[in-house]
Amino acid sequence: MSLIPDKPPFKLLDILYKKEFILFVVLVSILIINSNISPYFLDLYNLIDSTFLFSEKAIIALTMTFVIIARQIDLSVASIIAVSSVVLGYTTSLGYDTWLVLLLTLLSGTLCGAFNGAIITKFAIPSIIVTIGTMSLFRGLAYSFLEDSYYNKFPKLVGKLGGGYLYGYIPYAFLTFILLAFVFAFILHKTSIGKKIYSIGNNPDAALYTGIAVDKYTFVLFTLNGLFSAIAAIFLSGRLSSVRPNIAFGWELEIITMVVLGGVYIYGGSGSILGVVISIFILGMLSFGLGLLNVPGVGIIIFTGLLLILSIGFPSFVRTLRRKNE
Amino acid sequence: MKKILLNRDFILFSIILIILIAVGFANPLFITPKSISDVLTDTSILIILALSQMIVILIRAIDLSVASNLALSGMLISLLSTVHPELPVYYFIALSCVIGTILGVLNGISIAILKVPFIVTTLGTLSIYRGLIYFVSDGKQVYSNEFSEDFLALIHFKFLSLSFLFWLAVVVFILIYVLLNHTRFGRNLYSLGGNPDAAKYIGVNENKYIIMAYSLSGFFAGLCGYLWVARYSVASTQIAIGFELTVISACVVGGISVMGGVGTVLGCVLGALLIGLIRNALPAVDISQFWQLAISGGIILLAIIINTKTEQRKEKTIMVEN
Amino acid sequence: MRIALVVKGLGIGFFEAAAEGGEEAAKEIGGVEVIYTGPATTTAEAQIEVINSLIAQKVDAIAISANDRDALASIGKKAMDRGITVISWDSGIAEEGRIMNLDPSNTALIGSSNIKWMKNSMGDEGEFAILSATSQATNQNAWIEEMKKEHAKPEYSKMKWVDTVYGDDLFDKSYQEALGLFKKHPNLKGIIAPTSVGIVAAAKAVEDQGLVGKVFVTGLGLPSEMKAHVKSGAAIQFGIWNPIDLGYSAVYLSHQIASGAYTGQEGECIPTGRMGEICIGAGNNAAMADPFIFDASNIDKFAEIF
Amino acid sequence: MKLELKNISKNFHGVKALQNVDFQLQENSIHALLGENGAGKSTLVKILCGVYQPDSGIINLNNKQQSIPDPSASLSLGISAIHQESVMFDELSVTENVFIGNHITKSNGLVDWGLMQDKTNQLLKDLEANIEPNEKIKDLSIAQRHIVQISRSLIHDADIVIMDEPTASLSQKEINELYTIIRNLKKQNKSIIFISHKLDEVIEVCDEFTVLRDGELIKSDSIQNTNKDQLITYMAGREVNQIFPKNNVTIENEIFEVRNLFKKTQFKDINFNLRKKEILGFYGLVGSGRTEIMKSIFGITKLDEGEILFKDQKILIRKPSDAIDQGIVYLSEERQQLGMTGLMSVKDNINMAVMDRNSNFYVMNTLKEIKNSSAMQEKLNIKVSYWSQLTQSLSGGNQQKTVIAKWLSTKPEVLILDEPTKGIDVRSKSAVHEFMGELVEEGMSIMMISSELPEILGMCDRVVVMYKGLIKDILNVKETSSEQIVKLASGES
Ligand SMILES: Nc1ncnc2c1ncn2[C@@H]1O[C@H](COP(=O)(O)OP(=O)(O)OP(=O)(O)O)[C@@H](O)[C@H]1O
Ligand SMILES: Nc1ncnc2c1ncn2[C@@H]1O[C@H](COP(=O)(O)OP(=O)(O)OP(=O)(O)O)[C@@H](O)[C@H]1O
Ligand SMILES: [Mg+2]
Ligand SMILES: [Mg+2]
Repeated sequence: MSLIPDKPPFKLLDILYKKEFILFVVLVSILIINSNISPYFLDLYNLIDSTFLFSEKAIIALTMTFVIIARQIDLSVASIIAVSSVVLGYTTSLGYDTWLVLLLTLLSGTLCGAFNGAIITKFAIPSIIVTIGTMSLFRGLAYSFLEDSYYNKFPKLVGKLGGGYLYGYIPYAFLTFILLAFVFAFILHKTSIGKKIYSIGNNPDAALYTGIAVDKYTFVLFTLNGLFSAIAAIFLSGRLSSVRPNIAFGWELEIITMVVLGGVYIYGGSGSILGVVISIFILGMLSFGLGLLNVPGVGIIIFTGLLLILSIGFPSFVRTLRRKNE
Repeated sequence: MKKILLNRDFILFSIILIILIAVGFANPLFITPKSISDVLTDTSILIILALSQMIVILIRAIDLSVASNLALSGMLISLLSTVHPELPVYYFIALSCVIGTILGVLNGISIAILKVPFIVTTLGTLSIYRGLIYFVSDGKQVYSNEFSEDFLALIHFKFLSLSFLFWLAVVVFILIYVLLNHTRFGRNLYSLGGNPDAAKYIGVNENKYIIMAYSLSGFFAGLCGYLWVARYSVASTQIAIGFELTVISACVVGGISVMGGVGTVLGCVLGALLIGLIRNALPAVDISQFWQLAISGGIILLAIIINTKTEQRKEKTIMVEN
Repeated sequence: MRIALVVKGLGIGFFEAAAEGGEEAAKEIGGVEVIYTGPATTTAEAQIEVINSLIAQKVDAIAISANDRDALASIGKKAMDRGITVISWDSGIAEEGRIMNLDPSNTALIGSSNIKWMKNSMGDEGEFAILSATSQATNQNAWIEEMKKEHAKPEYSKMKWVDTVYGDDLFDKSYQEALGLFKKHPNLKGIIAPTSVGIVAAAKAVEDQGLVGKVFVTGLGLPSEMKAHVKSGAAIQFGIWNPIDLGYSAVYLSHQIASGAYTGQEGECIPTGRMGEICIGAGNNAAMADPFIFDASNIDKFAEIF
Repeated sequence: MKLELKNISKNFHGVKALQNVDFQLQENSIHALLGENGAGKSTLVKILCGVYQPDSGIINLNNKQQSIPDPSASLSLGISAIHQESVMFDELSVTENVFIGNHITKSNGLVDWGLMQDKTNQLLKDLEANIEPNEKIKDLSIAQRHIVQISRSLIHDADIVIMDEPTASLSQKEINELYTIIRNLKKQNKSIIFISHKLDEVIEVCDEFTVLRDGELIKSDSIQNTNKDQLITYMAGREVNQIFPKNNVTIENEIFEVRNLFKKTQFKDINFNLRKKEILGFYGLVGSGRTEIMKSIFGITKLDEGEILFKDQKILIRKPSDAIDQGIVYLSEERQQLGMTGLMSVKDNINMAVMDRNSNFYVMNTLKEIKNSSAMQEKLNIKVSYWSQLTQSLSGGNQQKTVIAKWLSTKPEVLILDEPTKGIDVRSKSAVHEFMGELVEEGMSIMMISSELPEILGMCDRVVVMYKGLIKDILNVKETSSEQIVKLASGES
């Protein structure tokens, strides 16, 4: 039997070209700069509290990573949060039992996701178009149901999940995100499910011809994205203790930014959970650091935009230059 | 005959007609000439932006930054007009177009030279351009009383009782129609979008075309920057926020395929008209404002599904039935 | 002492004027630094993010005009737990999330005044509609409730309230909504816009559609922004309180409470510099002053100020 | 001398596609450019067309040194090409495809649609092609598309016409028509560069030949001075014998059968059976519906009517995994688009259809994957440096082997091969044929779609001949002739 190695010989230099490594360097630099600029940055309480600001988005970013690796995109997640939050508030107002309330909330998100998945697979329409439509549709449903009213009463458990800490230190939302990140990393990188998702993202036609149920996977991924939007909705509603139809407005782009900055190729087929997790921390720490300097929100927006373009543009620019020199 | 019935533009036109008639029944005032002319005026900016977005979508890309570009160009000329109200309006229009073009070129360079995928690039500049408005204006708005009269007057000019905006949209329609159908540049855009690999063999320089398409998109965003500011006589960080999605919806409803290389200029205009019509008609009939978002989302989705279905029905035949 | 003045969103004329007032108060008191800040979009989530970083900076007091009374309650509570003085102004936070709330004016009075101005502008007969900010805005909704009560009185029986629409405090959206109102209600005679963005948009729409003299706009607006529209005749009469005074009072109150001189509890009367004393009523609510009315006679003068 | 290339070299990030190649094209001659997959033929063509720039070397045209910076420069120098890759634009009209990249413009700079329309019309009439200039390319048949491609080079009145594997996906009849056109071109004093892996036709139509191997020039001479075996030796660098290894296995009883398959507008009355250890050929013109039938058997598309029997049991195949579970697999003719995922590793591709078997409750077992890959590599002799190498970076022949390995990993009983040797060189081709023989010996049954008659006659036991979605006849290969098959396939009897 011929002995073909699995990988080319390991070279230390290769690590430098890994996206995750570059992201990691960026994260460390941000941490160092932040702690030098603001005396308030390196404060355990502050750092823990800052996780509240990104944990809900981060949870959706995990499933969104799957969706984008499978060469799809979902612009309707924030609108699904609105729908699920409304269901959460409404079922609470009906006096349902806490568990039933949670179940129905999760169900509503799942159904929205399944609706996306069904239209995308049944009619073979690109997901970017379908979810532009359902983005208005879902949020519109939330508006038409709530009109000018709102909900501000939720089960105790929801409030605790959204704003509470485990052992007084670890926010539940953050904890959930970290645990899920491990689960998702395992699924994506170690199981046949993950490998099939990569195949679908790389070449959906070839995947279909290889017996992979492309439509089924696509459908399930969108459904899952809906489910996770509902989970995020529970944390967010609990944290805000208020549901209004404009909840989580504009989050879809922030979530996609998290994923793309994490090195997930927007046309599918490549990317890792580790990269996305690092990118979530980069964005979280960046906006927290700038917030400490009272740079207005728009400033943070500009930084994020630049970071997004440069993180992808710079390496490819260097690559082109090197190729020219060859 | 069957061909006509399956023609996308025709289907779209019929949908528009049906909605117009239905709304007319519910509220006869909606279909008076005055009201229709208002709808056309109101849709003009959308038409112009949809047409320029079409150029980008034709080459398999999307420009998510148009609304931010529009708002930034609009803000810059507004600020200038508060300092130099004596400058003629043409000066501001030209300047707005130039600024828009520059912002568009930056998109193009990032995509073509830096090889940052278009979604990432324009998602980034969507934020950057929007954020820059805050910095150039220091967070202040420019209100109607701060503009010179000349600055605002042009927009109220009317011809045949149709507004300046409408006629401008007509001019842009003709320009882009000629550009896409009767120039080498336009035809090469179609070939590049239809089959990018093959386009290389016929000498289409992909990078050049990407940059050109984005500069055109930027140019018209800049133009609309002036139009928007003058029409509403306000410039602020918030203007036209989220409008990029309306523009893209108009293109998609109009049958411009996001897979590139497919779509007609007429279809694009009809798509914009349909969306403009819905936006204007829903408030006019007695539908609660709270339902409008859901209904327009539903109609967009439906139009897309109908569009795709008619396209997919045309299957090729192998067997000759005998 | 560092006092943060947190507004609903940056770039709104009303709040820029309030910030001016805040600076004025700081100068008067001395040794006070005002941090004027707010989110880019008028959402509760973004505002929470801003407040979170203020807490982390351990500022001494935070004065908030809230995008959502409930959503900001828990972050307000957290700030108080960390020893920060939290008050709300202009648009309040739910009671448990702040020490006290400063309304610009008595809520009932604002509601009834708006209806009165409408009557004075359009006459006592005909259709009118409301063009509000977001459908969720706490203060606008409270005012609209009060307007309903006032409108129920017999002297308004011939004034027909036909519609309520929302322009989300975005100028272009408000303008669109105003156009929609004209189409849907061809006999419309008046629009009440209890928001400084909406009132200008509505007035502009009236002018652009050539409806001056047929449709009258009133509500709450800044004289500087409304001057042209009063001149054109689109608006006869409208009102507002002085945003400079409001920002001034908010910073002043924050300082008084944060320095420990006052508690901000019901029954207290707190001296606030040139504004005199502000007395705190039930639910730790206080009102600043009555709305001031503007029309052709005084608009020029006040347009210079705010 | 019409065209002379001297010392042309071209590197792609370290891959030496061409090394100091000389090439001479005489006036009024048909010149065959030969070589195995990856020898550098297409690269040479693309340099002539201005798609690539050579790293070094000189191009002389009509004894004058020229540079060809871009495709339009190439056109204006009178060079026109039909590329190996399709350079067609499906959504655009025939007229436009003919003039693409070189639209005629009026004096005002606008495109002159009328004139282009007229010229196209005239040209299509000259070629006796029944094609409407206004039709969209996507509505044309494969053969018609070729005519449009040829029209494109004729319209520019080019002196040099390059055809890179124009016959790869044409049927015999269409190939013959193409030869007529080529010979006509020669009569009009044009020079032609002709690239093909079908050596018989090369010897038939060409005047001269040049053989490249691994980017180097091996031999250039007149066709009269050589023969097929010698050409193969030049190309492969060694002798390759036994192009069609006959398999002398005993065919056993029936294993697979279809009855009355029908799909609207695609095919109807499809009945045939397959026996164990048999190779059943499918012959027909391109677009005669062979692929469509296999796609519906494999569960890619839905059948309207008909039943499928496997080992005398009626089976229901609704999706490809149903077929794979039964032991029926389909190797698509479109290797790159439908066969493999180029940006994933060779190992992943080989194991793609057996992921479930290589995992324990969804968790991948890398050891099992490598084991299977090694076994396949040994069996098929795939040239790969390490398992995580991207499949894209393999040569065409090795890519095809990887795809075959993917299917063999599933241990299928019925193997459907759709044009398994299309576009691969003689050596790889014979490897595939040899391998088919081995598989049958091991007990597998094969259905093979092919548009090459020699391949059908050499490899198959029986052949199903198709014409426009109908089965014309099923013939025993030993008792038929190529004339009869061609006649049936063109609907003449
Ligand atoms: N754009 C490219 N980038 C990288 N390598 C390339 C590129 N084009 C060709 N090559 C490499 O150059 C070599 C020659 O390829 P070329 O396409 O010229 O071969 P060919 O003789 O036409 O083969 P075939 O018969 O398969 O068409 C191959 O090793 C190929 O992998
Ligand atoms: N009329 C046509 N127009 C365009 N493409 C066609 C046409 N006919 C066939 N094709 C292309 O060729 C492929 C194979 O077609 P089909 O199944 O009809 O015939 P086939 O006999 O299998 O031909 P092939 O020899 O190419 O495999 C189709 O999937 C399609 O891409
Ligand atoms: Mg080749
Ligand atoms: Mg086929």
